Amino acid sequence: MTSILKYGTIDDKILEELRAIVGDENVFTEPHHRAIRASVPAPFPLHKWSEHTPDVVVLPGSTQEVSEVLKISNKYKIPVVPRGGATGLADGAMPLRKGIILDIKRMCEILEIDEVDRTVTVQPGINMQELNRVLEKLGLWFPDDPASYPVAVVGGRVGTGGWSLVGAFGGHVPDLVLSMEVVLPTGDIIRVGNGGGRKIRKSSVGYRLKDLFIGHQGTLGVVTEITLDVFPRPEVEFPAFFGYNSFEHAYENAFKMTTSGLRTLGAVVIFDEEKVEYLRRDDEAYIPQPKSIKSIIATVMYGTEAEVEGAKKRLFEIAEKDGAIYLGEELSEGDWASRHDRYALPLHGRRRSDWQVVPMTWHCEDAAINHSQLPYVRKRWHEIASRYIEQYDGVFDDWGMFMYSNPPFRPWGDYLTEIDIGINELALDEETWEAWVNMKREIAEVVIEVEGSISACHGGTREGDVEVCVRQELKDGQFELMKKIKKMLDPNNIMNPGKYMLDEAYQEG
Amino acid sequence: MRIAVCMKHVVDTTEVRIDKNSGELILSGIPTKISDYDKNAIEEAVRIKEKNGGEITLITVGPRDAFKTVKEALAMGCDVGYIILGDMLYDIAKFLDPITIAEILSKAIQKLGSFDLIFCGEVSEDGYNAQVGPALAELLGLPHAAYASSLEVEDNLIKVESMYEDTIETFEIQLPAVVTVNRLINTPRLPTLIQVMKVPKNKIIYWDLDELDLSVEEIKNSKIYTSLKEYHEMKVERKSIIFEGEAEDAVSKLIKRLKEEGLL
Amino acid sequence: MVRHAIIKYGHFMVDPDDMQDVIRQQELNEEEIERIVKYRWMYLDWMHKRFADKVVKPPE
Amino acid sequence: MVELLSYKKFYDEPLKKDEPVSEEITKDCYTVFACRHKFCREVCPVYQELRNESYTSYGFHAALLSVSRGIESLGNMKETITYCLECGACELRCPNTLFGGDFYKRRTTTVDLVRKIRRDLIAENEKPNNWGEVEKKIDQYKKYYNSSPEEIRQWAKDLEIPTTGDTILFVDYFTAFQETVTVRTAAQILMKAGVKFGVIERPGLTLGELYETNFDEWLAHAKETIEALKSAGAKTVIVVNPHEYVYLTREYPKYMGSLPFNVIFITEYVAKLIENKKIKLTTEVDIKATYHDPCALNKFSGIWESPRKIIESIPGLEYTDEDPVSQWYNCCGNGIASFKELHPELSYRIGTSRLRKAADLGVQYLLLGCPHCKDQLSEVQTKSKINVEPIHLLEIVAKAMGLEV
Repeated sequence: MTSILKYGTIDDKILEELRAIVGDENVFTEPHHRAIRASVPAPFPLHKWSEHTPDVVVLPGSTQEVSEVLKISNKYKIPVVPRGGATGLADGAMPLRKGIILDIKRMCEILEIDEVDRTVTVQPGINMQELNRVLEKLGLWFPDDPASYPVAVVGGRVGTGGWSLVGAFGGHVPDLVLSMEVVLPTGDIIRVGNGGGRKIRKSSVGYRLKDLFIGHQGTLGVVTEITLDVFPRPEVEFPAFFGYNSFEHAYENAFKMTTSGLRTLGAVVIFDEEKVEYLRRDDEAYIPQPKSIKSIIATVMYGTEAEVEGAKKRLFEIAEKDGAIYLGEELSEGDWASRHDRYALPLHGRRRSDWQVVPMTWHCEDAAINHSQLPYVRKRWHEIASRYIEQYDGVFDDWGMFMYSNPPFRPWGDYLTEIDIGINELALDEETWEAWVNMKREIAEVVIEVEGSISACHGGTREGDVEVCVRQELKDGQFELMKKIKKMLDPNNIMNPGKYMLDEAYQEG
Repeated sequence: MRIAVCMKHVVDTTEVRIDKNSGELILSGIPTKISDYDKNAIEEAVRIKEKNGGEITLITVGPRDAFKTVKEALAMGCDVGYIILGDMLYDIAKFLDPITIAEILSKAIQKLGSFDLIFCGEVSEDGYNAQVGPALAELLGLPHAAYASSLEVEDNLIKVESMYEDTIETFEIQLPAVVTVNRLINTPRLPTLIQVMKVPKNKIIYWDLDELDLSVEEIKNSKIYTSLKEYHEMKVERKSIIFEGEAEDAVSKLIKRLKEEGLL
Repeated sequence: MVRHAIIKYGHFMVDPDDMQDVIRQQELNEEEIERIVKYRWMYLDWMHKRFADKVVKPPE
Repeated sequence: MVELLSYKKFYDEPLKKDEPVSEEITKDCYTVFACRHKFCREVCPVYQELRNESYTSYGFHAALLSVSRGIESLGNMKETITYCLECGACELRCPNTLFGGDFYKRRTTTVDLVRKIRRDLIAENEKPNNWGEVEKKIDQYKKYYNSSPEEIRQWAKDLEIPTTGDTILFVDYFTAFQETVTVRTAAQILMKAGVKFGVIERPGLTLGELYETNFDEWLAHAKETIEALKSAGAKTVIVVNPHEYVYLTREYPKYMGSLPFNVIFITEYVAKLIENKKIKLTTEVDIKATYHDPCALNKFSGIWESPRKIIESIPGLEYTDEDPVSQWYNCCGNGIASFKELHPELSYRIGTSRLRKAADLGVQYLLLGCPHCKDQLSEVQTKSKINVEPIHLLEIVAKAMGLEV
């Protein structure tokens, strides 16, 4: 099958037009500016770097500029890949067909804070930490909390349908967007919301089109303005970590915690035995624990002091009744506060044969898995990983598994389940990359087997995942409909072409 | 009291440079702001409002991007801002004719209804024509005072001191009137960034020209009174002359030289 | 207890033997190490404050 | 004696335009590239203005990695690599430093890398735009250095300070010739507190611009400085300029080993004098103020407590604090070395943002601990007219002591 579309090439004339739109100082063509925007934190085939290097980097400053750039791309048929914080693990911002990188981080203003109706309207390039440092002065809080909290930007969070660590308390990004301004691939500027309301949370008017522009991985347009729900800043935080003598034990106790009905419970995170092993090669932020501790549950509560004071007692009862050991304030507080930074240091990589430190990038292969299936998935995933590590020691490393409470505003039912794998990208070649893609495919197929979704947070667009996602997970008509929508909104397939295999929408036959 | 303030969204003129190769002004990538003189106009309006009550309407002709500066002005204490989208005019003449601007503003003011007092800055920081205020008064058929360095409101009257190079004139003017203010009249307040963010988005209203029954065509065919012929960079060269010797000698040599150059 | 980490100056440290073949340690003196540890705790404290007004203690 | 040693010896091997990047450098860049979370990014004051991730720790390391992979040539980095204040925020915030530097005894060292790349590019005759300004500055400082001893001590001509002593007040050429108020104030405070100290006749040049242009010459000057301090009999060296404090405590020991005297920063010294009641703060200083943490102290040296202790002991002063971690994000815009000469407009923008933050706290004064910050922010204040006055905290101390400076 070949695409019926031919892309144009970026020549001096097009560059001139782009410069006229955003200014000379916001168009970059030197190789290093382009090369550093080829990758996101997902494993990057470093040996094929130039295949993913875009042709030009454009930094727009307003909705109008985004619209003008897209009009040019559409006219000359140049691929455009929107890039926010570029901290996503989904490869969303990784160009597959070169073209223009539309780096939206310059659009980073807080446009409006509404203390009465409890909303904030922002441009897409602002990150959550910056936003919250302003909101906290007014006693407000935007509760989105991904691992990349200090650096991911709101636009990217929306574009990838981001997941929040404390989603059980405050919801995830898709639950927090009230309305958006979106530039379509043709350059048209539209507004989508709940009905037509800019700050309305529930409406039964029209189709739920807003959701179409959440998690599309840059394939349907560029969001340029977002109105978000904001929460009262919590009075108190209460992190508590508990230790167990086996994964099974922690798994059973997690069920009781998540179904306890405690509304302040913001997260329940199971660390499996491999993860605890991994942490034991880690720095001193990890306070030494007795050898009998093999698995951990991390919990956190947010809310008013009165609520949390009551709830924490109940939580301790649930934990201690099952023989869990509270791991102390220093670990609970320190580890919770370092949740964004600590688990993915490149030097945590090891070569198993002689335990040498090998710089590796962290990769998280995640899925949404129901509670009942966790032990099975865990067993299978570690088996798969071990097989590849044995064959390619020093290239891959198993960094253990996390299972995070997954649903919005409630902790029960399913988990964002991830296996963290270290990859030495410097050592990648055709063979190891192929092995990597196969490992992912195997991991993803286990998910389909247990009726999960192959990703709760990182999207299904990466090589290895995407085939399983499109051919298996979305096979019952969903992918067919996606293709029709894609072709309707983006007649020339300029928006992030190649992602989600949506090229197929434009193929003959 | 209903007050209107006409303001201009300008690039920070201290940041404008000239491209060494082309000789053109580099205007993109430069921070934008409220023209400094207009800040004094806004401040004066806000002080009157704080004392006498009332409502302040901001009006600007400019790009959509002017919302940033209008927001800042609203945060200073104004009530509503109108941005008359003038981007499309940029293609007609790069630097707009101040009389044309005054015409557009006058249409907007007429549409918005009767104001008691209309403020402008004495000049705009970029064009420096000092014509918009007086022309606006003329077009609206209102009395006006220019270069106001102090102003007091008494019922239906304003007392204005206008400062020219070395004279001060005092006027009593019956309202409604147009006043252009200079930089001595007050020290404008600086709203905090949070105050700016708290300005409701719907307090800024965008009007296209046709909202004022105007069209680009019409403006294109109307007379242009002022236009920019050319500009060039002022070259300041240091002569770096060193007067050697004892201090006293050197100083008298310096004075002699300054006299020769016609500087003393 | 910990696979290879050793304790030196009251902190955990990787066994220097584990950083020979692929990537090596640099010169980093004790004062610089102390400084990093101090900054870390300061930063973690700061992060807590970004999420709530205070951290409550566990029940008795 | 505090010496903060962080040294990657393999940085000393110069990068050459048409030669491959060494394996050590490649791995070093990879350990930053491998993260790709870019925690380094948002904390960078340059990034906060331009929002261009090319100009971040991640950007520099990734760009050099692309050079090592043959995607880019080194010479093309010559402009990009100038977009760094060398404020140190990124390398501190990098998880490789903050969460693992102590454990692995290996941390991210962006500032060293930036200096190295700049130096190596200059050696290869790849000079960025505006480089003439940097050369002019170096020449200016060489003139200072070649001045007569009287000219060098002009700032203190009526103070009668000896040229030897156990305790030496270290005065660099910037504070001796340009921002002289700070050292004059420091000297007068020390005198009033009864501290006996000297000032050496002619120090070597400490200039950052020289460090990243001509290393050998810079090192020769460094040796001269140490010799001069030693032969003046120094056991304790008090430093007023934080940039010089960084050179003395972090850079010199790398190349010359431990210094034969104790180096102490002025605020640490003054805070102790206040604590020991050698300095009495009696005059009310009735102002509202906040404090700006200089990068060289806050991000490089771990000094943020003593300035706050001093400020809190000033009677009448109403103080609003911005905590030191929040201030990792700040810089006055001057930068440690050649940033301001290369990017005057950007430097001004960063300075404006800093003053704006202070204005938002509703204070009249921004207290400073660094003469470079004072020079920079005073200029920004004059130009931007933001109504917050930058002033060195020693000047407030002098006022509270009833000193006329």
